[in-house]
Amino acid sequence: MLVVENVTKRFSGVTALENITLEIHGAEVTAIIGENGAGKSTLMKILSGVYPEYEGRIIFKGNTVRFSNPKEAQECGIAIIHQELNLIPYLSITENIFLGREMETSFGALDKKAMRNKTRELLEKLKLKVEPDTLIVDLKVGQQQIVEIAKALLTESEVIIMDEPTSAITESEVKVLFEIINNLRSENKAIVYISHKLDELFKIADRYIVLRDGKMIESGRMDGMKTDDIIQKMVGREINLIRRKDLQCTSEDVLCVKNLSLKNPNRKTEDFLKDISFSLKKGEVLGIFGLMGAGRTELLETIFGLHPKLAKGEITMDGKIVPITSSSSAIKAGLALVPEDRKKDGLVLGLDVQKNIGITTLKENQTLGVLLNDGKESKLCEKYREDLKIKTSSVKQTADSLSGGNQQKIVIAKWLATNPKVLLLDEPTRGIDINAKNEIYKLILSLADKGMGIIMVSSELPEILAVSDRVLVMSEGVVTAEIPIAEASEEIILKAAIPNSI
Amino acid sequence: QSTENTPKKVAVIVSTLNNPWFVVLAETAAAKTRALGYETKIFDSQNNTALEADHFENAITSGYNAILFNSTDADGSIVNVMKAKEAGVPVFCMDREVNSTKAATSQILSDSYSGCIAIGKYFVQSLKKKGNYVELLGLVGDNNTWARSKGFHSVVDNYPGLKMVAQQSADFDRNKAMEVLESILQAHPDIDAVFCGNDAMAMGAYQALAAAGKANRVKVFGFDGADDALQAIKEGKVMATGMQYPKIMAETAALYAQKYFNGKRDFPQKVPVAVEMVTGENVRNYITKN
Amino acid sequence: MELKLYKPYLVKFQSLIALLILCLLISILSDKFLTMSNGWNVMRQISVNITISVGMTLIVLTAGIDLSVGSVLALCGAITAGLLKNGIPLPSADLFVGFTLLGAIVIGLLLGFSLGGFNGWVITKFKVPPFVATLAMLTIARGLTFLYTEGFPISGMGEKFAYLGTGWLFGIPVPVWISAIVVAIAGVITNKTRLGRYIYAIGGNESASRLSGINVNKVKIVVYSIAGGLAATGGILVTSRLDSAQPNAGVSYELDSIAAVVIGGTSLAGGKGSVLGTVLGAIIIGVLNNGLVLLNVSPFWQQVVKGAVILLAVIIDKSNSKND
Amino acid sequence: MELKLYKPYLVKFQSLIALLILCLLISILSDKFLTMSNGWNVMRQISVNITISVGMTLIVLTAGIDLSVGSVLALCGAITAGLLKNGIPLPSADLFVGFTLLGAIVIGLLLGFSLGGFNGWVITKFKVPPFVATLAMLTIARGLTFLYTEGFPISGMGEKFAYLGTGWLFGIPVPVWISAIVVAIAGVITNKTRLGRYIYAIGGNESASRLSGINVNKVKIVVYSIAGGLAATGGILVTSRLDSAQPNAGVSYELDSIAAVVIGGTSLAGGKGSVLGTVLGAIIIGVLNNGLVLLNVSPFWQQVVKGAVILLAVIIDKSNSKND
Ligand SMILES: Nc1ncnc2c1ncn2[C@@H]1O[C@H](COP(=O)(O)OP(=O)(O)OP(=O)(O)O)[C@@H](O)[C@H]1O
Ligand SMILES: Nc1ncnc2c1ncn2[C@@H]1O[C@H](COP(=O)(O)OP(=O)(O)OP(=O)(O)O)[C@@H](O)[C@H]1O
Ligand SMILES: [Mg+2]
Ligand SMILES: [Mg+2]
Repeated sequence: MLVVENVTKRFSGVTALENITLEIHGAEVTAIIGENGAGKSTLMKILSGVYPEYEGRIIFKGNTVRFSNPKEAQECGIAIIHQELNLIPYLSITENIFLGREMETSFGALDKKAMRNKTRELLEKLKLKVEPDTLIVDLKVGQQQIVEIAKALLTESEVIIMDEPTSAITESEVKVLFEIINNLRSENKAIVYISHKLDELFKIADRYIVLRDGKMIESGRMDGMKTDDIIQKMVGREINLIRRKDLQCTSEDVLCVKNLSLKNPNRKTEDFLKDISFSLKKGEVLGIFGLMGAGRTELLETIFGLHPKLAKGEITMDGKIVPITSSSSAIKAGLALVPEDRKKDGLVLGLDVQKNIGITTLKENQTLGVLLNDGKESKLCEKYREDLKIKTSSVKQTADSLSGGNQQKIVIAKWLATNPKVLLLDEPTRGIDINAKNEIYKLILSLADKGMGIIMVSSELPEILAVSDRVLVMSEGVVTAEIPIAEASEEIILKAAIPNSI
Repeated sequence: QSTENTPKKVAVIVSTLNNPWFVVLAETAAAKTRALGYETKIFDSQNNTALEADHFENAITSGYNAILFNSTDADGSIVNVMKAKEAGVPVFCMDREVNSTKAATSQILSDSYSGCIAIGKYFVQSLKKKGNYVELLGLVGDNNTWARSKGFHSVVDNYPGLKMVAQQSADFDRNKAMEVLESILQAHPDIDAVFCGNDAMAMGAYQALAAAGKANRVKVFGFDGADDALQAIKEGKVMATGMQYPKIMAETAALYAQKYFNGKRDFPQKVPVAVEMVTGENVRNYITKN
Repeated sequence: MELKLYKPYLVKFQSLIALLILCLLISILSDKFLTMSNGWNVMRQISVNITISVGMTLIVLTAGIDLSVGSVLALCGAITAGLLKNGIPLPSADLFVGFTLLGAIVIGLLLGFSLGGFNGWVITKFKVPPFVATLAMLTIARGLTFLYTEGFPISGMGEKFAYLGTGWLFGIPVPVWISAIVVAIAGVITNKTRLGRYIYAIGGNESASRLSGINVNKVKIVVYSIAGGLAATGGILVTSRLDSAQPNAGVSYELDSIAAVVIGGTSLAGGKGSVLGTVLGAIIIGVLNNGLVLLNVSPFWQQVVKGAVILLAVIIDKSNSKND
Repeated sequence: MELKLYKPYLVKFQSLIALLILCLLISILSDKFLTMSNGWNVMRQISVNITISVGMTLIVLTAGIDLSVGSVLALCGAITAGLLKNGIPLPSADLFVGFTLLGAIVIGLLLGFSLGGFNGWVITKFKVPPFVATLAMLTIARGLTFLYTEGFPISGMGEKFAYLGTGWLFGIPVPVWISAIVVAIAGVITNKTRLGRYIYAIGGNESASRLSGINVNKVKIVVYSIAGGLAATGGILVTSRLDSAQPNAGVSYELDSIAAVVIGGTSLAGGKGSVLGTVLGAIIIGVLNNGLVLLNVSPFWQQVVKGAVILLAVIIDKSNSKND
């Protein structure tokens, strides 16, 4: 249906795609596989008209096409869900979904009612229970991602590209999405699916195409493939997935949370977090699992001092009470938070890699008490660049030109630099390729071995099971289960995670 | 005495070109200078003394031989004039004074203060020493505003029957004067007169009164001698204005510069050019075009 | 969920509280304030600012800014007045082209549209920041006004022209009608049309808008043109009201206008706000100016009080919108 | 890869090209332009704008804006002059407190810091948009200046005070020294200190900065205070240069200052730009003003030309930075 012939795309200084030739068929789900920065998103952006300038040819249904903007591609029948959310914060869900293709009444005015009804239909199909008039800013990332999906499903398209559509949503939503994909496939649509969650690919994909360093490596059918094969093709060598060894941590508590609750700023009578208590030992990895909206992000944020006016409760570190009033007091106490939304809360995109990593440790980097020591800082950054295998041309490259996964690594690096006693990770491997994920797991474990306490929030059960020593399950702002890893299984965890109200 | 071949250059530095009155002053000065055979250029200080200082520096650097000067400020401009003096460039002040007798070569001045004393007297007379009036001030940071206001009040304040019900600023601006007076009329619908710091404001005030149907009852006084105000006086819309002579001052200054180049050095420090009061009776003598 | 639904309305009318407090205070201090004729007075005085500020709102919603409104107002007012009064003299043919009232006004408006369009073109074509592009236009249009008028006002365009600025229609001043129509049309555009939706979208997230297939450049050029046309409308109103085109008309109107927009709750970062809010903002400023004069506050103190009240108005706004 | 490495330098100095072209053009047209004395002239004339614009740069880098610089400049200049000339009279005790030169200057500067700090406090504490908060301060400080001076300039502070604005030191005018020192310190702050890094970070992404433990409010208050202090410095320089504090000094300086910042390549959205760029921007404006006078362009045309040149300068900038 869609043929890519000898496509090359260069950015100033970087060749993102080199002589790519491939084919995408109807009635199939084609998985595009590759490490962070392999060029997957770039290729998709070319197919969907975002980048009109490239070398080579694209043939769609027998005709050579060259889209000069996304609208043309859309009108031809190619829709895309972008990896990065592309929503307008202060417009409603309806307004976002219909942006650029509004329905109008015969007077030329917007047909708000029709659009709202259509939106409600779409949201129902995707099982998202919010009003179509809700503003995007009031949605969580996961909900926003579902809106992105709805956007792509609005028009009847021949080709639907999904660039990591599930990076922010949980398994129940993924299930809904897969049902929809199956329907689309049976309607003879071509679906291009990109994800770093390999298990998803096995569930949904018919074919795979592997990209590495901007080059086309190979393509084939998914039947009979195994995880290791895929990883081997992606990375170009074998890697050993690690698993948590036995717990060897001491019994010393490094962090203790007692009766923590958090008010809803909009409705004072209702709480986001209700009476949460738990503790974390030195060298322990505590996994926190929950479905979307369970309150995990809020929990980490509260511990990190971001909701001083709404929170109640007691947090102690090494036996001393920590005031939960500001992020700087939390940092001083030895806490660090890798936030869930790296673009919004993690990075200063306009600054270079070095300045982003260095920002948390400027105090230590001063000579004479005032001047910053560039050499010391760059050494620190080079160290993390190597340790975390951050793929960047130099530490002076600005953060916004890095691939998503590499951006995530920068956020982790900047917090590791503070040498925290407790590291709070909110979805640390979101959007990260399997190899890098593995690196991050290794890192988490080695940090734990050195005595750091780690709390990792994740929506991916395999990940939770792979690295945690203990699993905390949350649902609707309450801790519903605490399970030592030896007793943990997917079913037990999921059962605790599903709210009673459903 | 120096009969070089290159023509002399004369700078005309005026406080602002945002007001037609000063445009006349500047352009007359420039035209006269040119007519006398010199090169000339107009500098607009935009009511900004610091910018005026820049103009002086630039004029001195680029070799101007004399400066015809309309100051932004009587005190603030002294430094600038002194700078020119030190550089051997004579400065002839037009209309507005510089508060130093040692700085400028000569000052050809229009006496706003005395002009407004005359208007004040006429004001008292036409109101028969009794009534409520409004004063519209110009830019409150401008010392001409205060020269005029003080001259006026030095007369009018002696008559307890005359009561100032409002004193507001309208920035020498016609639109602003109209709007301010519109509002004042809400609070004081029964006023008898409006004294304005310039003619543009007088015209604006008249329009506000006309719109409120009070133009016949309320007497408007202005200052400057602008063409449209003279016309309005002729039509009985405005009572009086103070006629200043920008053209005479500008031409005198240009002639002085010529005399300076020809060797004359002993100029009178101050040459007052009287402000004549224009009323309905004598307005015919002042209107040049119909 | 219920709370969420009516929150937008509260946000829209949050400035209303500040306005009501202000009116209450002034009317306690002066019995002249709450009269019919003073009401029309204020309305007439703010009609120009409202007209300009509607255009400014659209621009600010796209995350832009227009500093040139005051100069464009002056230039278009002067050209309209000049054409009406003197036409275009053709000395070579010893002829001159006269203009009807409508003709002169249409040319004035078209000029405003084009100057605004030029702003938009420079901003989109060369990626010049709106602040710089319109700052340049501020200077250029002012210079052209001086060149055209030679620094002298153009006066005496006659009764018919003056009607626009001073007349009454069905018991309401004509300029108030004009500004009301402008507000109504802008309200419909922002709420009910594609263009309006795109304006909000571009201000909210320009790259996402582009990815959604919106022709961002076109929308921006249209918006700047509209603002230019509205500035010209304001210029014609001012000129007609005074029956005189002042070369320095509209100086620093851009600040008043942006103040109205921001006090009305529109974010300078774009994407958030409303035309109605701007109207409230303009009314707050107008009532304040009027009240200070009614109370005969000394010109020196006026500025201090005005600044303090604007600050308080915005603070009241903010603390209200936080509670909900 | 290599290309990327030296890109930052090119970006920094992109305005230089526009400046060089401008200088070349003027010096072809006038032989007075490239003289030593004219050079010092230009430098002295722009020193006040540079001083103010450095503060403005810091604020704009945090994605803020300061409209009050001109008024703060006037107020601080007036207070310094007033204290020097008249001291503080205490009529009740029939006494008056006199001030030394240093004392008066220090108080003027402290006042500037506090007014700036007040701006910062309002902006951070009440979440008032910087545009509104500083617009209010613009009005308030101007009103206070009028109240303090009663509308009259304060003149005749004497030779010693005048030295600051008119004197020479080691063959360089004193105001040029002062602005150079200000630039140097600001350069060090932005490039080599924690504060500088925080300023860029806040402008780039405020919420990420807050999460990184930066006390965003404190940094902003500090930055606005610095800008206030620099406005006061400018005020003292202007007053000293004229030996007179004008109540309407500094009117519309905010536009000149923001123009210098933006022409110098600092983004109004914050996070990107440099003090050095601003200096180049200020020089471009200064050279342009000087050149137009040297070339005997008529005052009305000057405005048109100035606007056009500013536009061209920024367009040259943009197209250069695009090529790399
Ligand atoms: N606008 C840009 N300017 C410069 N380089 C870019 C730009 N966009 C992408 N690149 C580079 O192109 C390469 C491919 O990036 P791309 O986003 O396509 O990777 P990806 O395969 O989608 O990775 P991920 O899995 O992390 O999303 C990377 O090296 C990236 O740094
Ligand atoms: N700004 C907001 N407005 C309204 N509701 C909110 C807001 N932020 C959070 N919530 C609600 O708070 C609850 C907890 O959200 P939280 O983000 O902590 O969940 P989570 O477990 O981290 O989920 P996710 O997987 O989406 O990150 C949810 O019910 C969510 O809808
Ligand atoms: Mg990608
Ligand atoms: Mg979360």
